[in-house]
Amino acid sequence: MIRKVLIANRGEIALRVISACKEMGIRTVAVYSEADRNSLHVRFADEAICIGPPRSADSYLNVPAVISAAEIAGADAVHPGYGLLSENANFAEVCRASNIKFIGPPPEVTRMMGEKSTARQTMKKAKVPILPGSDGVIGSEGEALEWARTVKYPVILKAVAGGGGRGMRICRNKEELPGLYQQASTEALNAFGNGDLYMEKFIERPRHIEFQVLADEHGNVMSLGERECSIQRRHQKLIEEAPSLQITPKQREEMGKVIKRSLKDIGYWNAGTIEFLMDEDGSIYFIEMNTRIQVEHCVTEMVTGVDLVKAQLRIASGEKLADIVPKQPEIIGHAIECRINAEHPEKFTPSPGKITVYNVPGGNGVRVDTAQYAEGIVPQYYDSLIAKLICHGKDREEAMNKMQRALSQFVVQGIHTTIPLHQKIFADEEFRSGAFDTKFMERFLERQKALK
Amino acid sequence: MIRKVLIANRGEIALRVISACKEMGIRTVAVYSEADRNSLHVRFADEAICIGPPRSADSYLNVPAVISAAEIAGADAVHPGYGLLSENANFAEVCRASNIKFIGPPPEVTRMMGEKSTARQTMKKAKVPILPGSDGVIGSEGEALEWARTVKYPVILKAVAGGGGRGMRICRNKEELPGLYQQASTEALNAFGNGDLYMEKFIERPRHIEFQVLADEHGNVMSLGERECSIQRRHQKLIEEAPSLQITPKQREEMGKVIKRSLKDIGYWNAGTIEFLMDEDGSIYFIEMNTRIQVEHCVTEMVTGVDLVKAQLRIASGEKLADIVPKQPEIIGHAIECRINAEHPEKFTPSPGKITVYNVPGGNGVRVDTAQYAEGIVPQYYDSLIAKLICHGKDREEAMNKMQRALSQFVVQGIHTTIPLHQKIFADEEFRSGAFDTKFMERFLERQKALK
Amino acid sequence: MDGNDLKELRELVEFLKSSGIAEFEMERPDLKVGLRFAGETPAAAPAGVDMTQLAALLAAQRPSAPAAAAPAAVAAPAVASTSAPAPVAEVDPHAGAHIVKSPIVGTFYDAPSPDAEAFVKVGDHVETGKVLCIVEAMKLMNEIDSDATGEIVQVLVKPGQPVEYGQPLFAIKAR
Amino acid sequence: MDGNDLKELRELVEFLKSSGIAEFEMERPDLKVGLRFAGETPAAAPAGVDMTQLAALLAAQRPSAPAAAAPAAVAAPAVASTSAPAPVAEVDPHAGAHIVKSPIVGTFYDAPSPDAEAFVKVGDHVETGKVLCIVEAMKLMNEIDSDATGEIVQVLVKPGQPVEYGQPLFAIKAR
Repeated sequence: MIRKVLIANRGEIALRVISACKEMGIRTVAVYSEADRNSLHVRFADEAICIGPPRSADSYLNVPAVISAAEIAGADAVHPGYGLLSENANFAEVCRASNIKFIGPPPEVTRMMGEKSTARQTMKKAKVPILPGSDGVIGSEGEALEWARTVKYPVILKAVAGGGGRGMRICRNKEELPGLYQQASTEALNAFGNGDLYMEKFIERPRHIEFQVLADEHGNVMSLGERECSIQRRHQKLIEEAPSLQITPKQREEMGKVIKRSLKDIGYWNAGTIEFLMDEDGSIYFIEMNTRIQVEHCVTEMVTGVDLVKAQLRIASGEKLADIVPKQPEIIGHAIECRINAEHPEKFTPSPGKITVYNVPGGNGVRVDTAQYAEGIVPQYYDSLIAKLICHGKDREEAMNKMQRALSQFVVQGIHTTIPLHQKIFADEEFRSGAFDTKFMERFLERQKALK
Repeated sequence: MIRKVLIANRGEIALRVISACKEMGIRTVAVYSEADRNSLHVRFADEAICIGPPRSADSYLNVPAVISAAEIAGADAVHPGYGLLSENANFAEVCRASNIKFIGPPPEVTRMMGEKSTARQTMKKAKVPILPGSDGVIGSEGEALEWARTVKYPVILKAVAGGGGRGMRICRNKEELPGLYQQASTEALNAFGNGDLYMEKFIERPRHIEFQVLADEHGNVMSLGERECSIQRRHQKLIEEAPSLQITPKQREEMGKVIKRSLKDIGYWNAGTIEFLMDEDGSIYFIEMNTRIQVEHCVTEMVTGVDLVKAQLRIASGEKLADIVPKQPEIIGHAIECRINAEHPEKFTPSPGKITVYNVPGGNGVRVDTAQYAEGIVPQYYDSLIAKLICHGKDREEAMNKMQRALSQFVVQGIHTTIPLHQKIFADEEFRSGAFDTKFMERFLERQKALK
Repeated sequence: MDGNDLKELRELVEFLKSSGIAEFEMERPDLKVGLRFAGETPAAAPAGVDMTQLAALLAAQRPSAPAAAAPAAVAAPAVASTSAPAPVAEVDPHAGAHIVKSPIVGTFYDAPSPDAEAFVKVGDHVETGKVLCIVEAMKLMNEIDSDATGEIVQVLVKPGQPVEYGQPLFAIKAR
Repeated sequence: MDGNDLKELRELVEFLKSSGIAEFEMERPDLKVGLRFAGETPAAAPAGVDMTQLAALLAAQRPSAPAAAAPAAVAAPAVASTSAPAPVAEVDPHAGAHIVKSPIVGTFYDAPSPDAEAFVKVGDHVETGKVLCIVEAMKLMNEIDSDATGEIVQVLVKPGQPVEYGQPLFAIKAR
């Protein structure tokens, strides 16, 4: 078993890992920048080492500083949390070279999954459904019609050399395709000096669905079901749920099998998340894999009863999955997470500063993961997440009602937070219906504007 | 369904009930004394009415004030919480007369259970095991020997007129009984002018085990399993757990049947707790029934997934138990609660005052029920409970480790609390072994003294 | 600036006054306070500080308070209650008047019966012990006596209105 | 302005009063306070000012110094904490000395090799740019140069000792 873990992160996830270690009798070493001297992860770790000035690049992202700290403290493992160095394959390699266990998948797998096209090809080979499209460049208008027939309308034509929307056209039927193909090709040629196009299936109202996986170092893989993460603003998730109302038990079981096979093929281990887009018909398509613990891992913990961070630590200690999670967990009830960010709830501008009042809600079915406290400072240097409020109810209705109650009891003063935004979302009919997609926030913010 | 509930209580239980109501869409009315003007139950209720000066007798125990407040606010039900008016049958009767639903059993049942000998006889009739003993006064030494043979040694002889230990003798075998009988009788005669004795089974190291029940107003009863509450100091519970390691699934099921039958006979409804003593052989004997929600209800909620306060509200609304808890819940994992009191952790002197720093632990499997906050005042007028820290783990070991972690992250400054006491208890070998009884705290405190 | 700030400011001023401070200045990124008591000794300060004006002044200097998440400070008085008066924030037109408060929760009536005349009205002189009103609680009519002698300058509640414990009912000015 | 500020201010004023101070001014990045008591001296307090207490009062609300994993107060107000003495109150024996701090995390060595002589010792005069020590990080020997000219008055760490970022290594007194 791992004896001493250095947590190469800050904020709530650092405290989350420290708490898991403490409960397992593993010693903890916090690292911190000068801006985080008074942070709770520093206070609650067994040891703490200052590794640099406030800027992440000079501290939390400074590989030599983190490794030196681990060596000085005699840590035998490093937990990278999420963000920062968590998907940095080089860091994982340096850990390996320094004889420090990196708590995550092997660097080769991280690197492979970090390159989108390689990841896509790997998953395709492993029979994971990927977004249908042309295999590379389309040779002609006729070929385009041919591809569109197999991919099925609507499709989107994209410039191979492209970006920024130029050389891009959405085609809804075979009648309009030839014209749009010519337009897109000409536009691409003019813009990038290359008229080559490729095709993908176009999803008008996609949902973001992701599957949580655990895999040990002995080739055993388990899927812990999905999360619904469609409530996003500019690709930043705001609210996550488990399970998704759209995934049937049968689909969950089937995906579990596909995932099991594919990750075994790849040689994946430790925790990970496979992200999918779901189209209007409920079909899902692989987009990418995150090779780390995620912010929203808690909703899976609430409905499965599995402690994912403890599982990570035990996997990294060489344990077998069958000893950690003896049988496929049942999904019990419904869990929702709100990300409480230090941001203006309407303008979304960051709001660092000193928290003067901080009253955290509690009670039945309410979980708060936070490293903030009254009189604490939210530094300007890092991401704005100050707390995760997670509610678990017997169904989605109860979880939502619990969230509304808990949000009303979550009092933060001194800085702006997204609490009022969440309160409005939870009062929104479309959100409550569960029938939404990744465009929800655009529509919601329009509605809010109209109310004024 | 009840529309508006007045909560005739304060502190964490008032906030607990308010939270449950909010999640169910029921409006809430807080009542408060002048000392509680800035309390969270006042802040988080929909309405709040000041009902008197700080002393409980003039405010929270003032029946006319509470009823007037309910009438003024138009509340259609009153939740009494625990303590205060919760087991006051007169109050329940006034509620009934005022056409306000009292959320608890009918006043007749409360009154009957409030008289210990009546409760004992009632339970005996309903075939609930009660502490064996002589049926009233023992006529002679010979009769005493006879009774002792059926009750089984050790037994305790007690003066009918007695008290304070006089005329009391513990007998461990039939050889010593005749002598002790004479001694006790003579002592009783001298002390009280009455030498009459009776006999009870003597339990040297009893455990306190209690069963949580729910019953609807249609004659349906369900047992939600037991709690282990042996960690007490001067009959004040400090730590409670569910389930008890001593109760086998079979015993739990059998007790469930006995309880079901007996409470149906009595005409009990709403939530209640039946308290037992367990002897060294694992046999349990009825001692009393609490006709209200209890402080430690949360541990049962954590292992059964049933929200007991919501169940109370739904039962009081006339719903059927089968709609509230469709099937006998499985006991999942292990939950422990620590009562965090505003008391000196060694001297046990009350420590009212202003809380300057209040950092509540969170994270996976940690629940905090509290109405306190930083800069809040703990008034001198009421009981010293400021928070309940509840941890749920997959087994007792994990729950204990989680508790240790959470206690280390629970920071209260400005007043003394029992947090350091709990930290020592959770490091104690006897406590961790689970092999303890109601005398645990005496032994523990002796050990602590010896360490100094 | 919310009631809480104002309350604290008031406490600050009172405290400074009682501490015998003649001048005070404080500056923070978000707040600047400067004050000088009139007269030689603070105790001789005539009418006291105009809190309203001071509050307005301070509010202007403060950046829009980012207390968005919460309608009021946790530590603030019972603002959550619909009925609770926020006495500090209001300008008290009867400064110095004695306030008769309700000793119980109930419903306020100004007269012994619907058709009867009110026990007292504004302008009346009352002696200690004079019945001022009835507060009904649990079908019981509780007569509330005056605990001061003077002139009724205001009746602060309306007939039939529910009152809580300690709620101001009458303002009486001693003569 | 929150209740906490007010409490501290109150304590400060009471302390000043008891210390027999007539006028007081304080400036910090986040706070500036100036006040003058009425009269000549409010109270005769010949004992003088208790600097420790004053320091503690002023330190409140300021991000407390180091305390790595130490059980310092979660929130700044050290006033309430029974145990935590404010770090500001500590007497610095090298007041005024320049402190050379470690620019990286690593292991401190005072000499280029185990048998070699130390780069510098107490009493040595050093110029800016002079190598003072080595901090080893990831098998790399990083020479640390002096960023001041003067006399080494103290070496604050021992050879082989791990140092964190910003940890004081040498005290240098300019002459």
